[in-house]
Amino acid sequence: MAWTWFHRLASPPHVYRVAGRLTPWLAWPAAVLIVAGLIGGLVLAPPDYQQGEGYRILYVHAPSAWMSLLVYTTMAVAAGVGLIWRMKVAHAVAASCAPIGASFTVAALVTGSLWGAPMWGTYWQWDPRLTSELILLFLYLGYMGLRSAFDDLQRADRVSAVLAIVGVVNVPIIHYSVVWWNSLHQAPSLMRLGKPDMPASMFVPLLMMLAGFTLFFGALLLVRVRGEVLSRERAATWIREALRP
Amino acid sequence: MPDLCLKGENVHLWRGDHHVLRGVRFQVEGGECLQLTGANGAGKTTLLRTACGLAYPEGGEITWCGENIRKDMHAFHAQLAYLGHEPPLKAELTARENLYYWVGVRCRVERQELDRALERVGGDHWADRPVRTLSAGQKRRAALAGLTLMRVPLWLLDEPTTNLDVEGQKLVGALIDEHLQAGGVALAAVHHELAVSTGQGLQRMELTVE
Amino acid sequence: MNNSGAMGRDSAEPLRESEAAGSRGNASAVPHAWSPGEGAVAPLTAARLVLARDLKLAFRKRSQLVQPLAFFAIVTMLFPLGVSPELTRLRPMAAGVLWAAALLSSLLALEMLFRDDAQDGTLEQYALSGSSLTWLLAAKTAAHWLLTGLPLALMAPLAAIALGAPGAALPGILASVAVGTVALSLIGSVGAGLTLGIRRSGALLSLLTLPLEIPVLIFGARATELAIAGEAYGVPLQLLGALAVLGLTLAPLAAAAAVRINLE
Amino acid sequence: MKAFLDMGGYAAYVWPSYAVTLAVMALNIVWARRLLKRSRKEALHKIAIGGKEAIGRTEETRRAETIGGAEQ
Repeated sequence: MAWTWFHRLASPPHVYRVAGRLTPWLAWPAAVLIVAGLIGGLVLAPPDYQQGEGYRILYVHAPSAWMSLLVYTTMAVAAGVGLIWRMKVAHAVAASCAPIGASFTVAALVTGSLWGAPMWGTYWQWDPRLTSELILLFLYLGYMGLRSAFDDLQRADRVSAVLAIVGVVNVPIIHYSVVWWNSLHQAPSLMRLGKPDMPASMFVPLLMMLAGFTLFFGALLLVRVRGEVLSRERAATWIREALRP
Repeated sequence: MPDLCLKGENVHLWRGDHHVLRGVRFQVEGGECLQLTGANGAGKTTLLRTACGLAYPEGGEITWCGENIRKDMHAFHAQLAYLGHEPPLKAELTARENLYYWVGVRCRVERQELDRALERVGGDHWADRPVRTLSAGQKRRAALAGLTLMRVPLWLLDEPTTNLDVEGQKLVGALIDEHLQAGGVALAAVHHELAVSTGQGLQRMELTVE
Repeated sequence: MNNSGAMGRDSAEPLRESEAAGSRGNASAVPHAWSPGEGAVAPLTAARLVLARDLKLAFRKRSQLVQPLAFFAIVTMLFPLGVSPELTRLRPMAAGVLWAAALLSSLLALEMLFRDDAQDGTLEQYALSGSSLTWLLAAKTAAHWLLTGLPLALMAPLAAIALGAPGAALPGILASVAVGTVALSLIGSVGAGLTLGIRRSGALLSLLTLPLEIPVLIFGARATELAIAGEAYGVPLQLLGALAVLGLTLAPLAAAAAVRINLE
Repeated sequence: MKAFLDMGGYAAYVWPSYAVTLAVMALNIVWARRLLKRSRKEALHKIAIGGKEAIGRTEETRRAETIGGAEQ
């Protein structure tokens, strides 16, 4: 069968071992990129001609917002794979994603509100990006709530996978409906990301932060997946070998 | 060799960390009934639900007529009748209405057939009462009437004699007898020996708790 | 021994024949006597039967029908009491109030959408019926809409009048609530399927479904708002219709998948 | 340095943003490691307790447990 390599690749012992070995290869570049991005964003990048130094929140807000979407998509894809091919490792990936995504969604919300505060004169404005982000947080919370409502891990995996897929179909619909709604009621958002006229000294640190956050997510995922894989295994012999001190 | 054959090969199933079905094997052919016994929690219901495709075995496979039941689930389901713990009846509808909707989702039911099936289980005088007013045994009998109406070769019965009096238990035995004589296959989880006539190809299997 | 009684038909002869002629190895080799008399029921027929059954059941216990409506009326009443009795102040928020109330009351009946049938084993029978569970659950959802969404749509114009909407706005309100509740019932059926295996699922069910229902709220409230203002509400109504169609194609599939997993 | 910390008057918004984000990252690291540690402990526990029943089940014991009608 053409699928056997796939299954071998995704077999719990293999994943456990490879994930362990791969983690530093993602974690250290992530650390380097993030530190470089922080220096670039906080020190080297020039102030914005309109928003002055306040725009520097961009360097943490944008990667957080990016993470919230990336993680949700990853979670839904993994959930779909797990559901269709009944693959435990894929469910382990989906289960690992939710808390990471939810926490970065919170970060995106807080940083977004702090960014907007001086511009709007209030900490909360029904800005479409922030509103979508808030709804995304509820989607994450619903997913985690559903997952924790089941005692049986397998059923939790499969039921929440359906929710993740339904959610990922809905995320763009929700986003565009919120943008549509906002365009009727308010002036467009203050936050312009990725303007074409952004100078390289501003843009490069942003890219570094985005890449660093993505790698960081990868590293977190690997650590979490190892744990989730272990808790999904019913005392197979490989665990004994893998955990031998 | 008869045509019909339900076969379980090395079936494994976990519930959480509990290994419920541990390599179960069975084979039931046309005209045979497999009687499952075992203590509570031994996995009788789980085995029945796995055999009908509701639960997914993590190891092994269930085949019907030589094909994995998951290959064409709809076709397989069209050939089986499953009676669970609870008779699938609505308290607000009469027994007759219940049967009409329940069986009607699967196959067309004629009025006379319904009458005959209800008569067979001794339900002619309560067939038009709301199920709410029926006793547990009468509900069970109504469910048995539904079973006979489905005209399917494979019966999967979970505690079919629960709540039934002696007459009712005999009735279950007679129904299974007839089903087997007609060449059907039956799998029944029971606490007491089924009252089927001997020499009918009754197999027994006992499941154990881990 | 009487061979035909249990089958309810004179099955003896054809059975013998097919037993003799039967070939082995695949599903089609099953003796013909076993196949249901008139052939299996088409999915649509089965779905219609499920719909009829749910409607009949609902009319046998009518009080449950009235409850979501009463809830809708109470929620709409809270706003004049909480904000102001002046229609000039209520009118601008009428659309939002109506739709928030509609969302909440459609949620109310949702928990019981599959629960009863799951408890008495009817859902298992559906899952094992040989016809597509997707169709049967779609039929159940259709019944749910007929029993909650449609009455809500009929009642929404009354509530709108109480909140200061002009008479000319009523057709628009009726149409938007009628279309919007289709989408609400469909999204809700997914949520109900997902939470089927959880004992007290009410709060979780709302946490799951309300965020997914936000687009319905946005387009629905906009259509209602435009209708009250006496403007053309075609665009949001069409968007609402698009949501309903999308839900119609996807939600029963997701609900069936969720129900199947919960039956496992 | 003072000018840097002042962030052109936006210090009250910029620094909390960075603090929150970095805190979320740090928390994620802690949570992930804790999860792995706990799962390891539970897996070891499972091996220690259920060792004989759950892992070392041989084909013989399995067959003895299951009296099927297969070999008739």
